[in-house]
Amino acid sequence: MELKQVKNIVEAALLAFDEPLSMKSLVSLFPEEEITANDINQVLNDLEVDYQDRGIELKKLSKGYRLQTRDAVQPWLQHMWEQKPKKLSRALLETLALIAYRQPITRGEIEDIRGVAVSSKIIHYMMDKEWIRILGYRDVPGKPAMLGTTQTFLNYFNLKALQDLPSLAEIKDFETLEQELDFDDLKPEPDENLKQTSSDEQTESDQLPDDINQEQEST
Amino acid sequence: MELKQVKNIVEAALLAFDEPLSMKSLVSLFPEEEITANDINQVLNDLEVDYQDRGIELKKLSKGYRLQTRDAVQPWLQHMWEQKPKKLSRALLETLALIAYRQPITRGEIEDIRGVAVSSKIIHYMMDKEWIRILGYRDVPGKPAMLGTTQTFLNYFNLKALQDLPSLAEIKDFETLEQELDFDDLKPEPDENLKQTSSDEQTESDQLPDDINQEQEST
Amino acid sequence: MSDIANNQEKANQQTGKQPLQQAEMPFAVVEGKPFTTMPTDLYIPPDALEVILEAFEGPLDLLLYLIRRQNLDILDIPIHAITKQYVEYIELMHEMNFELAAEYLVMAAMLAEIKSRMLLPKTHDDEESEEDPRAELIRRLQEYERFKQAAEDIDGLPRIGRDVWEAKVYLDKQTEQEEIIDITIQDLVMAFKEVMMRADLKISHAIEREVLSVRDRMTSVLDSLLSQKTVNFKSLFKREEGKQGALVTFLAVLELLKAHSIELVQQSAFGEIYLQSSGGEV
Repeated sequence: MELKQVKNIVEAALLAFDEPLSMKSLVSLFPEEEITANDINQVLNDLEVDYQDRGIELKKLSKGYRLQTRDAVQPWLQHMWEQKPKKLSRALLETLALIAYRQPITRGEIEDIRGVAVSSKIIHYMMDKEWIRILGYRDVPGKPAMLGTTQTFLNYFNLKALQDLPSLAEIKDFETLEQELDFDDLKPEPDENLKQTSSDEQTESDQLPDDINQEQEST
Repeated sequence: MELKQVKNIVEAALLAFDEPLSMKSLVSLFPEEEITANDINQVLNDLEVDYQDRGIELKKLSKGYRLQTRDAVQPWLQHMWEQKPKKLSRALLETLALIAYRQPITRGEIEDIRGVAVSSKIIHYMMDKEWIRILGYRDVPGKPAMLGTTQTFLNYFNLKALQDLPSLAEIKDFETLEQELDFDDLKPEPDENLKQTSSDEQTESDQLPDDINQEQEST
Repeated sequence: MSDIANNQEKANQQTGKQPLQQAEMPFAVVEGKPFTTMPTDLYIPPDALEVILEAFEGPLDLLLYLIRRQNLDILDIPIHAITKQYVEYIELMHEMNFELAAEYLVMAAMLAEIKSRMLLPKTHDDEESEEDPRAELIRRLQEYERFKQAAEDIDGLPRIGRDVWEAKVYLDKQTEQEEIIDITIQDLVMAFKEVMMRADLKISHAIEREVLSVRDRMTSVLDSLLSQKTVNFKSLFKREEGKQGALVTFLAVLELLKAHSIELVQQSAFGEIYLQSSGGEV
């Protein structure tokens, strides 16, 4: 089979199926032809080039490939929908952010950081959307559920992996802050360039986002 | 605006929107540019030519224009379709589970337990599949329908009666459950392409062997 | 939170000279009066309480806002005023969303505590051992601010259905047979387990086989009423099912009655009892 036909079939498959298609399922489109992952890769690269100048693009997600419209055409396409897409509330977004960056995290921990109770409605909504899931139960009194994000979450927000989340702002160490806040002390102004995160002020869970950010740098 | 960009936007719109798009709605994509039906026609012709050699085609229906897969690629896509069983959403699965374990149950009661609205689509889907039925109407304000499972539902899971559904107390973990219910009988022939269910990823469940589905269909 | 010290004085001067005169869009209207500025002190004017609770995600959010606006000096809180306000709140609590407002109260109390600890004279020993009372609050504020920012960042990510759309074409399924559905009994049981655990943490052990057999019987009783208008109560009991079966049937009927799912009719005293469906005429 010519690679050109492989390309046509792969393109049609990506457009015909709802979910992102993995390399494995793309290869399995051709049970009778000897098509390898290499061929598919070649074809996907070709498609990427084809779409370079177009309103659509090939997106690689964590578990597969998806064709989607480009950001650039959004202003025109949004006219087609009568209703504006639902805006996510700040409460939901903050809860989601905590789950994404701090997973596994319990509801109680989210409440501690946000300083307010997390409404069950928000949790249920995100569960229903399959953005979050229960990763297990913590072995402490009450056996609270540990929450984490899902594949669907990544796909929905166009992320390949958790590492691709925008990096978390750094925490300034307390001494720097104390200087800023302490009106009585006439200490020298802290050097902007020296504001570094000191490890002792960080909670243990900070390790996760930091790791994420470092990994992100290297990818 | 260049016609090339108009083409890109029209293509993206046809791909983004589920329904066929009429000439009128295609023109209305460009409220601020002076784009006429003539321009759109030109662009659609260009697209038709572009797709000549491809796995997709532009189809003119009474309601408007639609992009669809070509007959020529159907055999490959068909194969994928058969390989890729439809995954039920969490919302559907939980609703079905509540109806099974808590029947007779009203939609309102399901919503109370799940904390989110149950979409009519889900109920209709399960009615269509004949997994659930209306058992009667409760004599409370609104006369809500009481939902229950069907014989088809029991057949589907190879159950003689409702009380053969595993009770929650029985679920210690997946392995015990599998042994108790003897899932090995139901499992498809070992296939290297199929992933086994792992206890922490129950959303990624095994494919159902085809014979179960066929059995169900024949009832 | 940088430059707080620098801007604090400036802010104080500004608010001192011309309080509430900035020509801003009102952020809220309370009982007809527009609020163009956020409160300049920590605690909320009682009549704006409700609006302000809605505008902010919580006490930390409010506090951050106040700090940003340079209106609040964390280190100089008039304790007399705080206490007065505190009492006013408690009076308001009766009419308001108590749970939410309580979180603001906790914050006010925390600030009062900080202030009072700052006022206490320090010995050298204390300074060594005791942490700055502001440290915990500042840590929490910072931590919250990070995620407040992260939430905005996530909101800014291109989103399916808002910024980008999945590209899809129509797939003609004329030759394709019935779709295969991927669902196992494990999926079903786990789904039930999870939904119940979410609904009520105590329920996990409560679902026994017995309960299900009652559910099963409830369904079959309703089922018999789908085909017949009335069903003789006695006919529900089958000799071969024994005492156990009779008990299950009886419980099922009681459950259905309790839920207004069926009605019982009896023409005369000690006469036959019939079941009929309750809302069937809809």
